Amino acid sequence: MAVLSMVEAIRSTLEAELRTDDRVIVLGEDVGKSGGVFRATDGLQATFGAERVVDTPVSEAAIVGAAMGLAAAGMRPVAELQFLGFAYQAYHQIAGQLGRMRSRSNGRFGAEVTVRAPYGGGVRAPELHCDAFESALAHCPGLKVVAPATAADAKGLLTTAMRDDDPVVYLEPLRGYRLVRDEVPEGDHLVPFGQARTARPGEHVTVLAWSGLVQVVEEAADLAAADGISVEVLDLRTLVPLDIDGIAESVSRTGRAVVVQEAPLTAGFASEVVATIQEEVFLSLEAPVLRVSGFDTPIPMPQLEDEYIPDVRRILAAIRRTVEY
Amino acid sequence: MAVLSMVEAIRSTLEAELRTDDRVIVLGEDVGKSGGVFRATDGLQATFGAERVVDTPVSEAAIVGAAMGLAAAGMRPVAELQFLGFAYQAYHQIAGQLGRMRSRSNGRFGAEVTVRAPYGGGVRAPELHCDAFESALAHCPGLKVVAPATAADAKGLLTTAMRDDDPVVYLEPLRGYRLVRDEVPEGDHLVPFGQARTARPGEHVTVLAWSGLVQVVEEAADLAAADGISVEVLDLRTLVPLDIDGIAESVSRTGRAVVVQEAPLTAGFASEVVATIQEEVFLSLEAPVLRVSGFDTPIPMPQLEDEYIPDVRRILAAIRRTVEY
Amino acid sequence: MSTGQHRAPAGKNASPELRRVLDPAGSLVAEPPDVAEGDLVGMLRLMMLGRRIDQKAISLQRRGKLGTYAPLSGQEAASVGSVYAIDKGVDWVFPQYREQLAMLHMGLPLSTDLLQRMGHPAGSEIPVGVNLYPQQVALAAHLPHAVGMAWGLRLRRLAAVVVAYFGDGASSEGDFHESCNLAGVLKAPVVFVCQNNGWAISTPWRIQSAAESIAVRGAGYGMPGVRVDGNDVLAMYAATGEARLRALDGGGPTLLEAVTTRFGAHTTADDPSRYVVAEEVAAQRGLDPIERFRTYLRSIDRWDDEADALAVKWCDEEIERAVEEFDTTRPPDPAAFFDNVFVGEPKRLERQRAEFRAERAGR
Amino acid sequence: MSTGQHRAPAGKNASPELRRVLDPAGSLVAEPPDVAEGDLVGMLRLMMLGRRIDQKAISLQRRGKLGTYAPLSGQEAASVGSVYAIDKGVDWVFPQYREQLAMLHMGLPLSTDLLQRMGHPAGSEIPVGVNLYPQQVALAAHLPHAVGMAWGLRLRRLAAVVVAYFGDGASSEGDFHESCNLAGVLKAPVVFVCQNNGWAISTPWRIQSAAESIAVRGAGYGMPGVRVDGNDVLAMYAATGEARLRALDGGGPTLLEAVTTRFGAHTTADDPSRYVVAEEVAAQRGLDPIERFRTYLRSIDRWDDEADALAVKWCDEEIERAVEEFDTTRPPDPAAFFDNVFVGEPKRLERQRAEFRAERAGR
Ligand SMILES: Cc1ncc(C[n+]2csc(CCOP(=O)(O)OP(=O)(O)O)c2C)c(N)n1
Ligand SMILES: Cc1ncc(C[n+]2csc(CCOP(=O)(O)OP(=O)(O)O)c2C)c(N)n1
Ligand SMILES: [Mg+2]
Ligand SMILES: [Mg+2]
Repeated sequence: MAVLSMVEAIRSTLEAELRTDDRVIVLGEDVGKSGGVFRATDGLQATFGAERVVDTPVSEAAIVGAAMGLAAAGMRPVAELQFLGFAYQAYHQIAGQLGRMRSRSNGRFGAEVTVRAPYGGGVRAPELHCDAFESALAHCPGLKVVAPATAADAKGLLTTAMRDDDPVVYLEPLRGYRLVRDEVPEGDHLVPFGQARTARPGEHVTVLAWSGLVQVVEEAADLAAADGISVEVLDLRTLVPLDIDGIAESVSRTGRAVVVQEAPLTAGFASEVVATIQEEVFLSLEAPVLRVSGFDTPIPMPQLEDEYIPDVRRILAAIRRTVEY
Repeated sequence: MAVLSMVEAIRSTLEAELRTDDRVIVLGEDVGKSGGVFRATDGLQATFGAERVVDTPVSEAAIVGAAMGLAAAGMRPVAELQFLGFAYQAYHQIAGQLGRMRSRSNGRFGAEVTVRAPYGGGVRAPELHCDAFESALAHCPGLKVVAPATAADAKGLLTTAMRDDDPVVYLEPLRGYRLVRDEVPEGDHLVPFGQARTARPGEHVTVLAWSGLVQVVEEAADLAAADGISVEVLDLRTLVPLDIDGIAESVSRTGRAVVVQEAPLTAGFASEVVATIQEEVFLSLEAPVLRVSGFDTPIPMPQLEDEYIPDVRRILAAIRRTVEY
Repeated sequence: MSTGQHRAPAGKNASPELRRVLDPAGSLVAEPPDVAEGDLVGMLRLMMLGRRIDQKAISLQRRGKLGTYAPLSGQEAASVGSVYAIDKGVDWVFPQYREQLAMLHMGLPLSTDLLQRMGHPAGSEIPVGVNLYPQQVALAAHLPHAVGMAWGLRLRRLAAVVVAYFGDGASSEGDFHESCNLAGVLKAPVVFVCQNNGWAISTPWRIQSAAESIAVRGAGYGMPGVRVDGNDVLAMYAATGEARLRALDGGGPTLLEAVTTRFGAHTTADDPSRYVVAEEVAAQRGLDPIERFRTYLRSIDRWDDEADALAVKWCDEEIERAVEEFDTTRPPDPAAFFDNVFVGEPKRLERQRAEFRAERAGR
Repeated sequence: MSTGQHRAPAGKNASPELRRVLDPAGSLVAEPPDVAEGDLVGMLRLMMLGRRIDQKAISLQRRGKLGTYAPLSGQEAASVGSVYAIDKGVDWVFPQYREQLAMLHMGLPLSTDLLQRMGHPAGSEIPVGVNLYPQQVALAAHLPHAVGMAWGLRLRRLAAVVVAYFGDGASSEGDFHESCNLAGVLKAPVVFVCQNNGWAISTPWRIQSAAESIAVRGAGYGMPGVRVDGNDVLAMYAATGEARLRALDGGGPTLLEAVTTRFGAHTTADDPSRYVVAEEVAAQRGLDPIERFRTYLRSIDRWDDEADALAVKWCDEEIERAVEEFDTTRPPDPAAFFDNVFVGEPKRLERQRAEFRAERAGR
């Protein structure tokens, strides 16, 4: 096992899949010669050639749409969107096309496509570079939505995504790209979709998060522990499919839950998690499920983004409120 | 007061606003000479000329984007998207631009735009003509999202929308366009945003809905009444702003709630309503808040759409389950 | 003509000349393409079939037996000439929604097409081996898919092209632009066939674009732009065949504009009297692609009254058989819409299906 | 040149000739436009300011005092020549992000521009009366806004045009296409200025498009496509001025391609050594727009060593003053991001703000 950063885990997974499956093709803006603006495809074009690692024009809709066509031709495309904020430009292909081709064709044409996109704040990026809108992706029928929080899961979930026959949107936390480093299993490593990870076990309250905020929640859990509050941290890992049973098991045990997300509050994915929890384990709940979330404003400019993104303080406050309810 | 259909109420409101405010301009595909595919702009071009009621090329993103520019120039544009399913094509302008111009420019440029779009199923329309994805709109900071269920509200909310200084997405139920007919106040009629309408008062359970499903819920409420269940029907009318106080008041009184929507379940707007309810009135809840919803599949082809869209039977079953909990 | 799609080329960077093999009266004005004997007759028969399908479908629709229907009358040659020019064993067709004839030629059963328009899930079935992509409701949204398919075919070293159809209205979508541009860069083997019928529902071409033509846009993507009389089936055949060969030779994509005519309404839900003047309708009739081709085939002794009678009989039988199949198709399984959403179905959806079935069983 | 954006015109529907007033050595090769005496000097000074702003900003960025910065060096003439050709009292500028010089000329304080790049909310402040739209991060997404503004100005019977800037990369976005096409149909008074610097981050123009030029796309929208040496400030001035007059005359939009050079990295976050070869960089230096214009102004006795020294002093003072203002700007109110989201704020947002303030107060 080697200790890798998330971006290194992603790069090496792409490399491994390119090597073992000649149907794999990587496409996107600046993924080729320069190796991607975050180096997630570094060196891949040099190794596999410009036919398999392809710089495209600046056309997000065509990148996703062409990936669908490539899949129809039998390829296994991995499309990179440079930032999730530019997936807005491809949303008609993502929401209206990618998840529907299989049902539209009664199964004749799938869309064996992985769409990768870095997202979220915390790196002082300009406007539209840090948008989080998982819910608008999770709401699209036919799509799977994956959001790893560790380097090991980055590998395991990307491998699963690329071998999955359904289209997958694979979200990469900008803030964790280089900062999050952990032991990544060598060789083939698949993490099944739909299984949350217990980042740490606990008794008094379950805090649910995904992607870049899992580590922040873990920090808050440490501080809570000092206060005698035992926090179970659940890393959802995949939003679609959602590990309903795993969530229900944990919350029915702790009786309390907090859901943490970076996106704006209204209609964010946290709302889905809350709705599901109260549906599944209503009678176990000893307090309302709280959301710690971005606010209903655009994520602010760099100087204020720390005020917006849930931090240890806000998460801890919510944990206390829930436990003291 | 005249009895009008929803589409007539919309048409006459557009006419009234065009007449009284020369900054108003109507633009969209086929809105001019032909008067719109549903006649929502019938006769307006003949009355106000082709400069104020404008047929555009088939370019949804440019329609929304140009409306923003018109607003920056001091106009009050109303953009029609022929079906909400084609708002996907404009989503980067809606999510990334429309609601953000005011904050991006520190208030210098607003986006005094109303985007109208018919949506939802029930009229045997082809694929992508009946998509409902309110949550992906409500999740966009800076946007208001309005979804009337009656002709009177169609007028009152459209008038408010067109005079509002914030951008508004105004959703029109395809199924109610001609079928829903009620008394519409003459003259100026404004319905304030953020106030749910008690479509019928009740005691045992609150059922929350909006747009085309409100009447279906009312039917279910009738049947429940025959069973001795007194249902309060709350028509949300505006999703953003959400009438949190009105919802909390009702559910804290009845102690039980069901939320009904047509969109796919996962991350639909119903999830937001559920999350909000349990946050606001946790201690009053005597049963989990249930969702009656479309399923996590694309809305099916016409022959099966009735199986997908919540109907009286499914709503009634949820009411019973909630009351018997 | 007032929609403007026949706007005369002028100025610098002018549109290419309108390419014709037959004039509107059916006389040869250029060297005809080399078409197999059977195909000449086959093309006319398929065009005749199309005209009759329209009649039948409109009548079924009026009786509530069919959903909204988009007639193809007036545009028979544009579909038929282009699709006959490709090799349906290896090449692919990516239709919008007004290319039923191309779809039938590729191998889609007419009954399936009718079921599709009736909103029956069985209408989504494209037989395996038929190189046809599903029709696309969102304008131009299939064009990037077509480019991806062409790209993939080349990566797989297959000698094949993709023909992607769309309309003049669709040419205003961003997807059109991104797709053409990407295809140009990749030199993808695609023939973009734009059926410029002068209308997008009620919007005439002169409001759709200030361009003299759609073909003129080819240069903006580094590909040839070809302007063809879309009501001349032989010109369509010739131009598509050339574009196909160029694509197979590695010459990349072609933007082929078929200047054609929509004889009827946009769909059965549309009332063109609100926006078309009667004289235009009359003028268009003079451009009938079927009459033109029949006249020509008669003039070279490949068609006569007997052939005509046989063709009509064949059309009627084809339609009768399809309607019969359509009529006797059982209503869909109510839960059919849960199928084919995922291969690896999320548990939540499995549960939804189970609850759905249970609820129905309990009625 | 290997990015391909200087590809030689050839064939039918060829790109227009590259328009020049000054050759790269600074000699007159065409009739110069009529520029007010002060503006000649003003343009050179503004270009010099731009080059120095880059140096300062890059050094601030390295010291962590500025966020990601997109240098403009090499492209000074493209912004400056075009923006000097409009009337900033009535006309409007819609920038992408590499047009700081046009923004400054329109009236944006340099300190505001720096604050913007530092991620300070005060950087979003465009003074009232300055006809400038906010810079746009999403490529080409401002182009429909520019068309709408131009359309609105005409509806309000104002004699004014909109200049909308964007890059060669942005020209591949669907929004570019939809906007140009709509502008053509409306005959909207817009000048689309595409700064073709040959690169979209690491992607050279030959991978961006197979088109010979961007200008060649004008015909596809019924508007003139003009190809200008973007490093020739006088050619930019002349071409923009003509496009402006045509727009004011009701002649509609123009697609103006400024063929230019990006001397440095895409942004301070980019490392061009990964994709540019050293010879190219050296070759580009020979196209320096500032040197070219200075040589010309010297040759007509409008510039000398003293003017140069004065200009450098002025630049340094401007920058010093702006940095001073920038440095002394107080950190933003932590709750500032709640402002200007809505005019009629939803109660839920009011509550969020109140909770936010309470939480901070309670620390
Ligand atoms: C993205 C999108 N926007 C709008 C529509 C609604 N619509 C259906 S057909 C049509 C006109 C299409 O015109 P054209 O492309 O010329 O095709 P034609 O109908 O003439 O064959 C429109 C606007 C749509 N189907 N898809
Ligand atoms: C819609 C969108 N997609 C992708 C990006 C990421 N991105 C930022 S700059 C850039 C290249 C832009 O190239 P060009 O338009 O030529 O402008 P230049 O940087 O050369 O001035 C890209 C792809 C973006 N900002 N917006
Ligand atoms: Mg058409
Ligand atoms: Mg560039």
